[in-house]
Amino acid sequence: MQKLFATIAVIITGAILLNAVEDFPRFGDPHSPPNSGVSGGSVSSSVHYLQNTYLDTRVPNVVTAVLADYRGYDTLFETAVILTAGIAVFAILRVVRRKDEEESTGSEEKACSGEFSTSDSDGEGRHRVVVGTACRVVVPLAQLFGFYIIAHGHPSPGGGFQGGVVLGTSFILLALAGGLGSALGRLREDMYLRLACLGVFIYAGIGLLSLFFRRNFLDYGALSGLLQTGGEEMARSHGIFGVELGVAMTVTSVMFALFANLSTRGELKGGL
Amino acid sequence: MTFEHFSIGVGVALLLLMIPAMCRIVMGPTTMDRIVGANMVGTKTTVLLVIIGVIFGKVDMFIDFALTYALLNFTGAIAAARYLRHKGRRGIVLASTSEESVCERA
Amino acid sequence: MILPLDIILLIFLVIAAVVALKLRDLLGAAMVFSTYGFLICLIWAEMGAVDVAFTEATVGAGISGALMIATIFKTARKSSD
Amino acid sequence: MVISFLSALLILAGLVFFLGAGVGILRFPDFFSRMHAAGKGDTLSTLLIIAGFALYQMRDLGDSEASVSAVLVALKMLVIIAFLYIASATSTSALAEAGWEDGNDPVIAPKHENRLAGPPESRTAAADLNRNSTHDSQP
Repeated sequence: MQKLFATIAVIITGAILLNAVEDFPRFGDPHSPPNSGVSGGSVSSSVHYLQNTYLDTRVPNVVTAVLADYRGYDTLFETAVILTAGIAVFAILRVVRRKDEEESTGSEEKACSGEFSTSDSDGEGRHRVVVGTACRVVVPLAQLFGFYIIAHGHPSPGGGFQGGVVLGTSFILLALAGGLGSALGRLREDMYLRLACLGVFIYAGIGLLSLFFRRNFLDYGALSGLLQTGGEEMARSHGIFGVELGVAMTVTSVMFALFANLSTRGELKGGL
Repeated sequence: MTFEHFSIGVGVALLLLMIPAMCRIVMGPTTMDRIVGANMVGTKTTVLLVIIGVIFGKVDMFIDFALTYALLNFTGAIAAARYLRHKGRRGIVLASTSEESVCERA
Repeated sequence: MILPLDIILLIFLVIAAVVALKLRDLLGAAMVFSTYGFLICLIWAEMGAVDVAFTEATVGAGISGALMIATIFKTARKSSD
Repeated sequence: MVISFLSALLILAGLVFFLGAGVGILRFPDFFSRMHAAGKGDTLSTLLIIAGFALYQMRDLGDSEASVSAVLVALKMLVIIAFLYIASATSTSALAEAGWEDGNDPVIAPKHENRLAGPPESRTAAADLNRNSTHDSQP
């Protein structure tokens, strides 16, 4: 019965949504919102951004420039949303034991020494030989590639979010191959919590810094005097790079925090 | 016939040859068959991304996330393998099952 | 936009979505959902939305499968409805 | 022209191997042989197809401007092949082991015993016994 009502509701919603397709602007419609111009100008907004992005910011990839500069507020609060998600999972799931209880299960501690070993406290080392060896090859290269994506966000697709996700996945691979303790030895809990907050702090701090130079919040052009770049355009480019670094820090640590807390139900021991 | 047309043909042929894998995903008697089919589709995604890059004539752009796929594609498979190592039906007794009981108690 | 690839990919997408919804076994559903992620990344790539496709590639290949399996690991494997 | 022909040949060979993998995954009787067909055919066909496209990138090495980027792209394709060889083999191994843990038994010809699961009388109890301990209990 419940399913019948759900199906009817889904069908009605789908019919309404399909009906609304008629109201979309046609492809290439000159009066549609994306084509009708920036603040009453004659050039359509997409053409405006395509023509002016390189002149304004010296960033060849328009998407990166629009995300981190023209729409900087949006990306700042997206990063804050990711941080909030991490904090919510941490607050709901994380279990902190008292000291005396800790000692009763203290045999796990040696797994947290940070050694990347294929035989940890689970006593199933021989099953981890293949996966452990593959991860020993892949994880450093994945981290290197993550940094490449972050740094290469200007000329090609990529940037802070994608690079941060690749870095976070490399830590998850480490946890899957050598036990969660081996990954937590590399990126300790206090470390990743600090990194997550530091990322948002860097982003907002760059914005505040441009406020100190009597310009708008997140107007990176104000930093040209500080960075000695000569022109405001290169200052914008460097500002975008700094912002991407902050986003990458937050995303890396929040992704790893989500995995560590979800796979152990907040105990940070044992786990997947 | 240019190489781009040939690439479109190769892409369509790859997608059509993916139909057996999709059949395994739909029918597959056990869960593991579905995982094998999903893994196969994932590997071929890397190739299809390269092919789409060739068709658009911008391989240097598309190659980056084909590389990402090649690097990260086996995370899901390894996670599934780890899951079944702990909770599989054969019931291999692990040291971690004692942790489970600690978990339930707490 | 490449029409023949588009049509086949969309058909596969619908199949993967329906199978991921219908499966009772949540481990299998998580893996089929990762297939859905692969296909939607391909669709975005062949429509030319390169940045979106890149985001979906990193999230779909790495994070989402691992997070879903980690969640199933601490809850139940069989879905109840 | 010759290079284009060679790369097309490599790509078509890759498609043939992928067809083999598809037939194998559809028609083999049990999970382990399907895994075998999928893993091997998939990896080799990926190698051949990407090698074909990498060869095609090298077609006009004469231009000084285009050749740097073309060589870089071809090198990245070779890196993709290397990673796929690591990742595909690892995931095949891990999934085969996981399939065993999940309770899939290989299809065995009649009159042959399933050596993986141990002798027949202990196989029924294998669901709740440690595999190592069943092994030890047989002197």
